[in-house]
Amino acid sequence: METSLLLFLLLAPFAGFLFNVFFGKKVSRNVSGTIGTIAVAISFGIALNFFFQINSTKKPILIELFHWMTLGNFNVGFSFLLDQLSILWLLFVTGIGTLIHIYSISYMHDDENLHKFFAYLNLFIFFMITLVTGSNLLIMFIGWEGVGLCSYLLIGFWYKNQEYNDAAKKAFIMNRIGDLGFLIGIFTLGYLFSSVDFTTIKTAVASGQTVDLGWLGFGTFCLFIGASGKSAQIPLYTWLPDAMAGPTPVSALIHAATMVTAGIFMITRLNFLFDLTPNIQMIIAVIGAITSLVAAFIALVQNDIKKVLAYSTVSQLGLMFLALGLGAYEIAVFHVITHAFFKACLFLGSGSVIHAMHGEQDMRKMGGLRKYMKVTYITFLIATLAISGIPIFAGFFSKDEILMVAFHENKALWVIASLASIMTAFYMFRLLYLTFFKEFRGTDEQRHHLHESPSLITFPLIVLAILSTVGGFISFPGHSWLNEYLKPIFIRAREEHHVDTTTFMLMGVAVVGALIGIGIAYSNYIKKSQVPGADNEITGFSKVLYNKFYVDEIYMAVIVRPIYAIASFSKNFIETALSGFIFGLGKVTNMVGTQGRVLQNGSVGFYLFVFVIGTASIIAYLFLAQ
Amino acid sequence: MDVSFLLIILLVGAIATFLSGDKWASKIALLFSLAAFGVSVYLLNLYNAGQNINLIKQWVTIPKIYIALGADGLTMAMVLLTTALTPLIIFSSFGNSYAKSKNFYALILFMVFAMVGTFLSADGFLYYIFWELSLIPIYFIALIWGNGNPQSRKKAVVKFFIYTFAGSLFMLVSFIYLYQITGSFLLSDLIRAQLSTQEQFWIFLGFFLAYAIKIPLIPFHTWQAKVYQKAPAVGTMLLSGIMLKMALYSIIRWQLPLAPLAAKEYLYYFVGLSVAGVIYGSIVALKQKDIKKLLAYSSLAHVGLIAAGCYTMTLDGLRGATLQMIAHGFGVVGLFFAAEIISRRYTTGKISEMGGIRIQSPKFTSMFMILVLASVALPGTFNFVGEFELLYSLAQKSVTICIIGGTTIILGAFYMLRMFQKVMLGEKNEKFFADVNFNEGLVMVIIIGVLLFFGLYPKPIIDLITPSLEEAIKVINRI
Amino acid sequence: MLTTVFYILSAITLASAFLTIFTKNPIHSAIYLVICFFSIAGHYLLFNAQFLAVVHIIVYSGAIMILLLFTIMLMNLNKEDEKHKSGLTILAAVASFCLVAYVLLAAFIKSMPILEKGDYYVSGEDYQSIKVLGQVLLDEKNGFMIPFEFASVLLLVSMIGAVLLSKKEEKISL
Amino acid sequence: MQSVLQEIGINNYIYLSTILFCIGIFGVLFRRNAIIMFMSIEIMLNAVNLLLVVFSTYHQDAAGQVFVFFSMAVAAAEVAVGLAILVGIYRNIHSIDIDKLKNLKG
Repeated sequence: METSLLLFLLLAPFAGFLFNVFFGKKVSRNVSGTIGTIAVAISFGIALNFFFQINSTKKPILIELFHWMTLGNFNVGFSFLLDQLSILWLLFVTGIGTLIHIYSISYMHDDENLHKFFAYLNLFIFFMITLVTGSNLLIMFIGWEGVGLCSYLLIGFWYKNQEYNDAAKKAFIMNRIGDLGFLIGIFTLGYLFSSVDFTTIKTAVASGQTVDLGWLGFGTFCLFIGASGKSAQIPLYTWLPDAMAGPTPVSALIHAATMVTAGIFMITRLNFLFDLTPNIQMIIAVIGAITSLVAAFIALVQNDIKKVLAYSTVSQLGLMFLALGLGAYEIAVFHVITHAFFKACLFLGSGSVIHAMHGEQDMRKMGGLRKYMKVTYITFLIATLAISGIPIFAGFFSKDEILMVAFHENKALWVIASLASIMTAFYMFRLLYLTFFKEFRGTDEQRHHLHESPSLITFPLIVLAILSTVGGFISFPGHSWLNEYLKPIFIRAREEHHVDTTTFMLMGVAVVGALIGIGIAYSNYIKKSQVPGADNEITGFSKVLYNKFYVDEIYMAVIVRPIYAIASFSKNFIETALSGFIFGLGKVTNMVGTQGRVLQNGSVGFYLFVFVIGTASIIAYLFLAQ
Repeated sequence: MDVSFLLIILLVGAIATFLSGDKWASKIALLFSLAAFGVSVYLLNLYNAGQNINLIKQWVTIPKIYIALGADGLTMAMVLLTTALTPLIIFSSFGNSYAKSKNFYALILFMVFAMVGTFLSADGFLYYIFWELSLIPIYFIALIWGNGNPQSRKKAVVKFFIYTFAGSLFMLVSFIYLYQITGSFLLSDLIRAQLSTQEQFWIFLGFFLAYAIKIPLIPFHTWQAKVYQKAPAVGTMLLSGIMLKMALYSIIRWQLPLAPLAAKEYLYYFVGLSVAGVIYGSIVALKQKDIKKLLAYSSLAHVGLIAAGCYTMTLDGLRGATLQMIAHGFGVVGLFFAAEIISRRYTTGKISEMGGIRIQSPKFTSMFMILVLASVALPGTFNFVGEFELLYSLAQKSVTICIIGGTTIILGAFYMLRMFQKVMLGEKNEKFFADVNFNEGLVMVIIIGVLLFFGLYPKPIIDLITPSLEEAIKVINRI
Repeated sequence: MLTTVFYILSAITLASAFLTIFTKNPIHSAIYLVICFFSIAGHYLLFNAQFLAVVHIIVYSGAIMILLLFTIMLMNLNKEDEKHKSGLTILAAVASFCLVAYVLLAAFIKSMPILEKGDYYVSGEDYQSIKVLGQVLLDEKNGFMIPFEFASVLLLVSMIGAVLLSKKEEKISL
Repeated sequence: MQSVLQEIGINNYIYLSTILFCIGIFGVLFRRNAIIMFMSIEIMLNAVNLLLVVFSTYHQDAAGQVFVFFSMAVAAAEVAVGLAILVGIYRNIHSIDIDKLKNLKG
């Protein structure tokens, strides 16, 4: 029963994928989109079913399908594990997935390759389910790479534009760098535990099996590299902003809500290993904090609506890693969920705006959309309030908990994270003001076409806005349902901080910080009616920020160019030299032949002379050598 | 029935094809290659049922040479790979018309005959004969039916011939030295030779030269790219799909068992050299302007990893190597076939002259995409299983080497996707590109099916080869 | 007595050999060569190998020299037509003469102790009469029967070859 | 019977045939006339024959003399063929100067 349900859960999106690949072109657009949506909705239903089941039984479900490969002295099976963590992830992946599918039916309606779009989205959901339900690292890796592939396909969905293809390629390769880390991590764990199965490793750790902590640290560090590739952390984050080349629903689904949280999922999955290696945890926390700050800085001055959201995603992911690094896995998970709600809402809202603006993404050409797009504006506002950390909205609770943990563990990290949060409030409201307030700055033709999006687009927005509002209550401070729910996946219980005056003080500080950020944005963009200048007018530090600290350029100069240079050098010189050497051997033979030809000068006298000398030498050798 | 039946079928097929007219040659060749495939499947059943399918007969008394043909799981896997690829390769050539096609197809079957013989031989001398015999047909195939300027083609092909031939002579020297000691060419007798590490080193080196040139490993690879580019698609497929597996197989079958001490003593040098080839091949592939050359260098990178896995002499390494040999065999044949499909329509190999194919032929694009993904070892494809085990075996020996070798998954993605982007994506090309026809599609679908099926369920192959490889490890570790 | 004869014969041999080489007229060379052959036959007689001496004179002085003379006369070579030799040729000839002489003599001198061991004795057995020679040559078991037959085949073949080569009708390209 | 070797000494014969042989070599290298070169070869052959006979006597073994017969047969065959070739050459280039025979030049 469970096996077949699981298979349905897995294969429903895959069936949708196959249908859309093979028949998508023949059926009408709506059918294609509807089937894609229904496929994901089925998975969502099954996930809900599992959720209720596990809530009552509290027992993880382990399903082994068949034997996959043999490594050294242990087997790796095609098996799946449904526990609290994976079901939680399943719920919001398929749930938000369903919403975004609905949204896409309308959003992508005019695209000629609509069926392919849904095929890829379904494939993505399939791989994402594989990723979260896999019971060992290798199955997880299938999903891990699979979602990377779908990300590649969807970023480069408009394949006629080679810049988009470049972005897709970049995303895939950056991810692959992380994947190599992941692989090495798998090897290390396999070597240490003779297994790559989560439950086996967990049992081994729980039973106190002694492992070489040095190697374990190496392994967890490699896994962290893998996570930082997928979840866009320093130094591998640059692909995510570029990934905005894909259609907006893709940005919402893959590059905000689900795929990029895979790294957090993986680290949470293996929390018991990271707990054993505090040094690596420290690295994770520091990297997370720095990422959140750097990304927030860059987001301050971006003018592309999706780029701002992308950097905000990187920044929020940084906060999650900070929480992970501090050992507060459940808080990271909490933030993942709330972030999925409001960031999906923001992306979809921006998609709605872009849809209305006919593809225009530059905020400098927007403004005043509030009047034209009421629903979009309200939902966008709610999500913005949520991400800025205004109380009662979802983001407030999760972000506040992260800051609180940081405050207790390490004050410096707390300062960095708080700074990032203040900046978040600022740039998000900057985005809101520039887009929805004041006068419209686009062309007349665009103004003429401005309209509220159809209900298929607004419906997901409303649902997500509601979730962004109430989502925070799943982990209300002091009475956290989430913490209770997730307890079974940890070995070591984290001591909860009591709700005391410090808590309220920190909450107050955070809210005040957010309000300061909002206030600055208000004074700049509403009071002073500023509009960011053209690209070439930007100077000083903001130019550095606008150009994203020149990280792409630095990578280009430090890594990509040298590789190309080595490639050219190898191709032009080493290859030639090697080839020349081999040909040289032939040439030496040839030359000896030519020289030998000169010896064969045809003069019999000379031959005789050499003959005599040779004979004499042989005789001398035979008789006189001893 | 023993394994010699398979050889007889292939030889008879070659003769029959040669005697038939140009019109029917391709069909007859296909028929015989399918028959050979059927026979090898039947032999596999016999082998699995535990029957004796080996053959051993005295051939020459002085020196003592046997006609010894034998098959274990590893051999069966390689023979099946060969006989399964042959019909595909022959069928894939139906889209081209070759002058004097009876000679062409007869040579193909003859080459397959020699290669299957190489896999099956259990006597060193017989093995050497088959090994060299396989070189002759490909020389003519590449020389007569190749592409491009005849002058430069001749240069490339003759270089290839002399180079590989010269390499093989060192192997012959090693064999003769071993014969001097043991008085027999039988593998089972040769491994009993009592040799010092120094002697083994020289024997190892003799084998190594032959194999390193054939595989090829850097820095012995310079013949490869040009020959792959100049040879007809069928020749390239035979070379890359099967012939280089011959050398990799021989490492496991001959080189390591005959000189285990040397292999252990100098393990890191040979693993390091192989892994260096991985990086080097990947990097040079980045700058290739010709699609076939790019695939050649990518092949260089992949086989470097396979060789590295072989030289680790761990069970994982050998198993991964065998799995990857099969996966790479299918994958590279598919990729070269895709390149051939493109060059059939564009009549050029230059990447810069391609682009925008995806708009015109979505089916071909999907197939090519899957092959590219298989080549970069995406999980779920057969290549992943092999590459994963290979890297795992490297990690057991040295994590550093594993990381260096692992960069293949990054660089591989880099050059393959770059190539895919430039060839397939982008704005519409003014040149017309027809989508795949039924024949082409069939070949592609079979190859993709094999890659995906075994990617998810490699158990049959793992079960087939593991006992033989454990046996091989035991022989290697006998001293 | 014998020593004197030996020295006289040796002097004739060497002198006529030298003259054979240095005489410019080929006919004279041939005549000096005949003298040389006769003196070598004399050496054979000194060893009491009469049969050999006779055969030697028949074959060399009779057959071979006549052939040579015929050829010389056929080609009308009786006049001096050899070009002036270069210094290099002379130097090469002298050098190899010295070298070979040095090597051979050194080899002989080195093996001299074996010859001078002093245990040399004469058994007095007959070993070189025609009877003995015939037995050695034509004995089927221990003798040189088969080589003898081969020698005859060789002579036949060379005869055919010579005829074929010197036939005038077919031009032999060289 | 007193052996002639005991009186004269084998050394002298060895020296004699060595010198004779060297004269032959000298002749072959010195002269460019093919017929004279032939004669020089004959001298060398005779030097060897002489030495064979000397050692035959020394060992009191007939095999050495038998060998001389064979050597003579070979010499006769050689001269016959060689001279035929010379005649052929002469017909073609009207000379038997070996310096003019350069067809073997590579």
